[in-house]
Amino acid sequence: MQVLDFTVRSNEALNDQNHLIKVAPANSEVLPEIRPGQFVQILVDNSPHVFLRRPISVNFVDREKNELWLLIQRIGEGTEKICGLPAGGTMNLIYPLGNSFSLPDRKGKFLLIGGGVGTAPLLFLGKKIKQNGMESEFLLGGRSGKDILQRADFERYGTLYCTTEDGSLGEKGFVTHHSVLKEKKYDFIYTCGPKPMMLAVAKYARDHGIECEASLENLMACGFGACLCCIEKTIRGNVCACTEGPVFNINQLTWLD
Amino acid sequence: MQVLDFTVRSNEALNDQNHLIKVAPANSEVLPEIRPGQFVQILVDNSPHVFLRRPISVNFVDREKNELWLLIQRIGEGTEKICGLPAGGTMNLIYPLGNSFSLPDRKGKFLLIGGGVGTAPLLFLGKKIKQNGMESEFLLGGRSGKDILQRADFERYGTLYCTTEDGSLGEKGFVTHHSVLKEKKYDFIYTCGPKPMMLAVAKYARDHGIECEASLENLMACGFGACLCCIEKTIRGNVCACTEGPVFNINQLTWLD
Amino acid sequence: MARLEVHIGNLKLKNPVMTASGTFGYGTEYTDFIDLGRLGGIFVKGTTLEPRQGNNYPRMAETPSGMLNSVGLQNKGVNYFVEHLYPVIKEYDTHMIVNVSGSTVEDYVACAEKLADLDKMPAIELNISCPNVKEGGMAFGTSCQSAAQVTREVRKAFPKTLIVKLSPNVTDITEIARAVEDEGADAVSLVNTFLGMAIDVESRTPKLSTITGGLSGPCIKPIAIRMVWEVFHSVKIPLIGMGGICNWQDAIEFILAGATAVQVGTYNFIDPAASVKIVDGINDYLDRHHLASVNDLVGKMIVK
Amino acid sequence: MARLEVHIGNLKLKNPVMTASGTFGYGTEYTDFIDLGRLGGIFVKGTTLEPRQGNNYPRMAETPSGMLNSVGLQNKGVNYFVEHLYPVIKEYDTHMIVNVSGSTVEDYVACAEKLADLDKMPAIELNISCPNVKEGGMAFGTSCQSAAQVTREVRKAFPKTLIVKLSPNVTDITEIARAVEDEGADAVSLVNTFLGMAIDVESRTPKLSTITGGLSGPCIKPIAIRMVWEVFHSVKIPLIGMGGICNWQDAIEFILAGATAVQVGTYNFIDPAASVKIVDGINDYLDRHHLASVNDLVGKMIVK
Ligand SMILES: Cc1cc2nc3c(=O)[nH]c(=O)nc-3n(C[C@H](O)[C@H](O)[C@H](O)COP(=O)(O)OP(=O)(O)OC[C@H]3O[C@@H](n4cnc5c(N)ncnc54)[C@H](O)[C@@H]3O)c2cc1C
Ligand SMILES: Cc1cc2nc3c(=O)[nH]c(=O)nc-3n(C[C@H](O)[C@H](O)[C@H](O)COP(=O)(O)OP(=O)(O)OC[C@H]3O[C@@H](n4cnc5c(N)ncnc54)[C@H](O)[C@@H]3O)c2cc1C
Ligand SMILES: Cc1cc2nc3c(=O)[nH]c(=O)nc-3n(C[C@H](O)[C@H](O)[C@H](O)COP(=O)(O)O)c2cc1C
Ligand SMILES: Cc1cc2nc3c(=O)[nH]c(=O)nc-3n(C[C@H](O)[C@H](O)[C@H](O)COP(=O)(O)O)c2cc1C
Ligand code: FES
Ligand code: FES
Repeated sequence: MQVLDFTVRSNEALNDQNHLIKVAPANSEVLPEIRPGQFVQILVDNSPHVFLRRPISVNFVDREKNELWLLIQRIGEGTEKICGLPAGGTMNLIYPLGNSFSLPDRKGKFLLIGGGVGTAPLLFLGKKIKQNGMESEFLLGGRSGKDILQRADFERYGTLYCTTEDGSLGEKGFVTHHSVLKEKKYDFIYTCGPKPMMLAVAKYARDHGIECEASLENLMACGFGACLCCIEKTIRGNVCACTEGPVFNINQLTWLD
Repeated sequence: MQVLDFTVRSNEALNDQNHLIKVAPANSEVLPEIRPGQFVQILVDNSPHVFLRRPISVNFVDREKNELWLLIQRIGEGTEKICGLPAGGTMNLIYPLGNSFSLPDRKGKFLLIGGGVGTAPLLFLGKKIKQNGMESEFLLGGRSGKDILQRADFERYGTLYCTTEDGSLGEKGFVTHHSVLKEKKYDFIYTCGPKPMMLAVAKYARDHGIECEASLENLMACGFGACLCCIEKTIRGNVCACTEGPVFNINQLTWLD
Repeated sequence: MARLEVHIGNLKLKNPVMTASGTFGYGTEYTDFIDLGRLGGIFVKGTTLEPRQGNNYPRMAETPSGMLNSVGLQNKGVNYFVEHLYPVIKEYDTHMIVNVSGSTVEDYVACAEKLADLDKMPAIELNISCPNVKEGGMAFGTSCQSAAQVTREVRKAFPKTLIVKLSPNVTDITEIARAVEDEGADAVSLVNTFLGMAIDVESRTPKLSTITGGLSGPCIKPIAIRMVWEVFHSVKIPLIGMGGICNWQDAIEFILAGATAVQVGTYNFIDPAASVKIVDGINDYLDRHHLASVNDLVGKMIVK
Repeated sequence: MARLEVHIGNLKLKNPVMTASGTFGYGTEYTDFIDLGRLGGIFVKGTTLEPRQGNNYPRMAETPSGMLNSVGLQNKGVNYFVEHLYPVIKEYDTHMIVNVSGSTVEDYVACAEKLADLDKMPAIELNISCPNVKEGGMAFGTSCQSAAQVTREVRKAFPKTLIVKLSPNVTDITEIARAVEDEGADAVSLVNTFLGMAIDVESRTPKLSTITGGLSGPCIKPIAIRMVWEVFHSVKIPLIGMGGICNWQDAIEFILAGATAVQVGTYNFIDPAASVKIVDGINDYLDRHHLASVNDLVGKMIVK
């Protein structure tokens, strides 16, 4: 973990709500090892109302360009101000934080299910799985076609299935209604997105005996285990989602009890 | 008085500390009547530490371009953030605030004495005096030549004398030591700058029986008479510097008691 | 917007949004910015029996999300108010309520008596919580006994709506609220400023001439909300909530915690039109949540 | 940097900058960011006799210039601390001080006794001011009698430096400070968090599972400074000041108000290296102001 100033290399609005921001260490420091599922804590120093840092997943690591990608949805003042940073601006990060999705050695079929901006960590995860010599499939959901982001990027690492609530892209409905879940059998499911979606995915996985990990978005003050604010109730008691998570095997969670 | 969004037309660093920022109403509203000595209250909405607005004098009004000029010294986080606004950015103002320098009808010799960024309101004042068909002389002081700002602008409205502490421009020393004060006789002195300078000027004026007005920079919360925080002790008791000032005839003040 | 109407004692407010004493002058200062008639009410500057010059400069210091002030009740006295200010402000199309301050019980009573005679003065707010005057002021608001005493005496002299403004600088604010309720207060308003202090580290001098002053602004909101919620569950009379309100969200938060009406204070300095924006925001919220009246929200925080 | 050395009871601190309980874990969480040996001391997480799971999620809410928390003393109990954590942290080149919490006087005493036996545990901080546990906690810190009682009993059981941490949720903090001084406390630390609350207006539910929680961060600084200044003029034992410290300016402000040492709390979350930057900043300040020792600043606010 370290605190470091980054320079915004580019800041692109992918749709009316989401920005893809690419940042690189301000003094060209080489990025440390970063694992899929890890996150950063962004200092928001251009807002009168934001006091705490904002946790954002690592969307992608571009080793060649020494760049970190962040996919950010504007939902409040913090993300608003972050998304307003111009190219050339500075962003202070604490990173890399948290555990990561497990990358099992044994072969198997991987399904990565994401909803909304929860697709963010799955891109980097897909890349890593591919690097490990395995193939992922992606199942991404959104309200409509324009909400399913980075499709071309995902397709580089595996087959892409989509669902939209309005049917404008892929199958109409929620991710857990997608036909692929009936047709195929997976060994691992990794998921990130709104809690109701993750709950449905977890239930599906449990019912089908599939190994499943979910990345949570608990409210965080510090992000590195110091405040004990981000706890998740697990079968082992309260644990910090920022250090023992954000990724949890659903067997550990009490969601389905 | 009104609250209005302005667009930053240009933002120019005049030296290492001072910015000249030209703003125009965001929706092209025509500027209302503004008198020399009046000020604006700037909302700082890009800072985590600034809560109150920041009072800044009207430096100049360009009617043709419908522009307001602000001359701002970076001394803390508020002015730092204001000076960081890019051209095209937005600045919310409450304006015009305060009383103004009196512009006597009767003819006479005017000397406008400014120190540091306190020269700001004197430019617009000089213009108005010229419009009224009279001539001003300016006596501006700074630490060194580069601190005496907008010289070409001042020279359009009258003769310019300077003092610098390091002697790099004009006479060496403080404004009150300038030879012109010994050589010439003035009828009106208007002054704005650091308190010790204004005190010395006020003393000079009183000793020589010259009418003198000074523009104060009391700490302000509202700027329009509501909070009673900005009071100045006068011979009539405590009065608000934001409504009954910022310009005071030195006869009214208790400075020299 | 009939559904915005709320009642405080015998006082009918067209909406629950009012402005806080000492932050809104006599209303006059804001006529360039807003239509005063759109407000539920205006609490005018703290008024005392005798004129006061207030404290020395400097009287304010900015703090994180707030400010300290030590104005110290600068005002021209109740007689001047009655003769010169009242005739102007009584024409405003909203309730003008005087914030009555004093150093002794007799001061409060004398001041209240003079105001009781005014036709268009339907209520007063008893300021027993000002931290910025040497004797009296806050001291009255920090013990049950003295809070009860001053309320009792003023109650005898003032037959109209009597609002008592509580100090937050206490261990248990519900105790004081109950004490003034027992003495016949029609409502309590809370909170006044918190006693605070700031030091300029380079000169090593206090930032206020009085060393300590009153802290206001968004910084105090979480504590103020908690106190409103506590008092709501301790008394039967209505509450007027304040402390850091900047927008309709803040106002709704106070209402959900138990305030029947709110006052906007310090934020008027930053956005002089904040209060009327809050009126509109509350109205929109009621629309969006399909609520018939703002009264349906009072104290309706949902606890699972 | 000998001139940064300060004394709290028998405790010699290499500098006056420490970190606040509950915001710095066991130090371990910060070793990636700073050299712990550069700190005057570390106050570890509130520790109780029995293990505690703490309160339910959600436990925090952001507020203007601050945050509310209701962690509720989640910890593995003093026995676990002694067996598993102490052996690790005793190797750190700084003072490790346990913050002792409890629900009954007996809890506090039993906990303190176990810690008294540890070689490298020179001091404890008695937390009689935690607003986040149902019984005990803050209640001990809001009355002179109970604050005195728990201090008296712990004093008997703990012969080393005893620091009592005061609650700011009181009418008169000097009264409590004097009460614990009289019972033999070696120092007081202040302030703990302010009891506050926040409501989500769309769902109308409290933002914390416990409804109320403790407010910390820069928002409370002006009140904390005032309390330090008041207590400084009321007791003879040294003070450890805290509440919203973010930078060396804030630290100096507390010292000028009367604190011999300070603790950095919430701001560690935003800048994990804040504490060591403050050490450097204080040193530079002494240089700039030609001061021989930081002790020359304690309580030295200049009042004209
Ligand atoms: C480990 C982790 C990884 C994350 N990764 C991403 C990411 O890659 N991209 C992205 O856009 N967002 C991500 N988030 C969520 C992001 O942190 C929040 O959206 C952000 O903090 C909101 O800040 P704000 O100031 O814009 O909104 P606020 O004004 O703070 O809040 C706006 C609304 O959002 C709610 N909210 C705030 N924070 C959270 C949260 N953590 N979880 C759920 N609801 C919240 C608030 O309660 C409020 O209703 C992640 C969160 C965590 C914990
Ligand atoms: C009527 C009026 C007109 C002004 N006109 C101009 C102008 O044209 N150009 C310009 O650059 N400045 C002007 N000022 C001063 C300007 O308002 C302050 O410099 C500014 O508010 C400082 O804000 P900050 O956040 O940058 O500094 P802060 O961080 O608030 O303060 C930095 C330091 O400056 C001191 N300071 C802050 N405000 C003032 C003040 N009002 N007077 C004296 N010292 C202060 C603080 O005590 C502190 O030591 C004017 C002030 C007034 C009242
Ligand atoms: C500059 C100033 C002056 C004040 N004067 C008074 C006063 O005269 N009487 C009073 O009861 N409260 C006074 N107050 C307190 C406010 O009415 C209000 O209770 C407090 O500021 C909290 O609300 P806020 O955070 O919205 O400002 C004053 C507050 C400020 C900032
Ligand atoms: C998340 C969190 C947990 C805390 N836990 C404790 C605790 O266990 N014991 C204690 O005495 N104080 C605890 N505190 C209070 C701090 O030690 C400190 O007194 C308070 O936060 C004020 O300082 P600050 O504004 O610098 O944070 C906690 C504060 C926070 C924010
Ligand atoms: S966010 Fe602080 S411990 Fe997890
Ligand atoms: S600044 Fe508020 S009255 Fe002058």
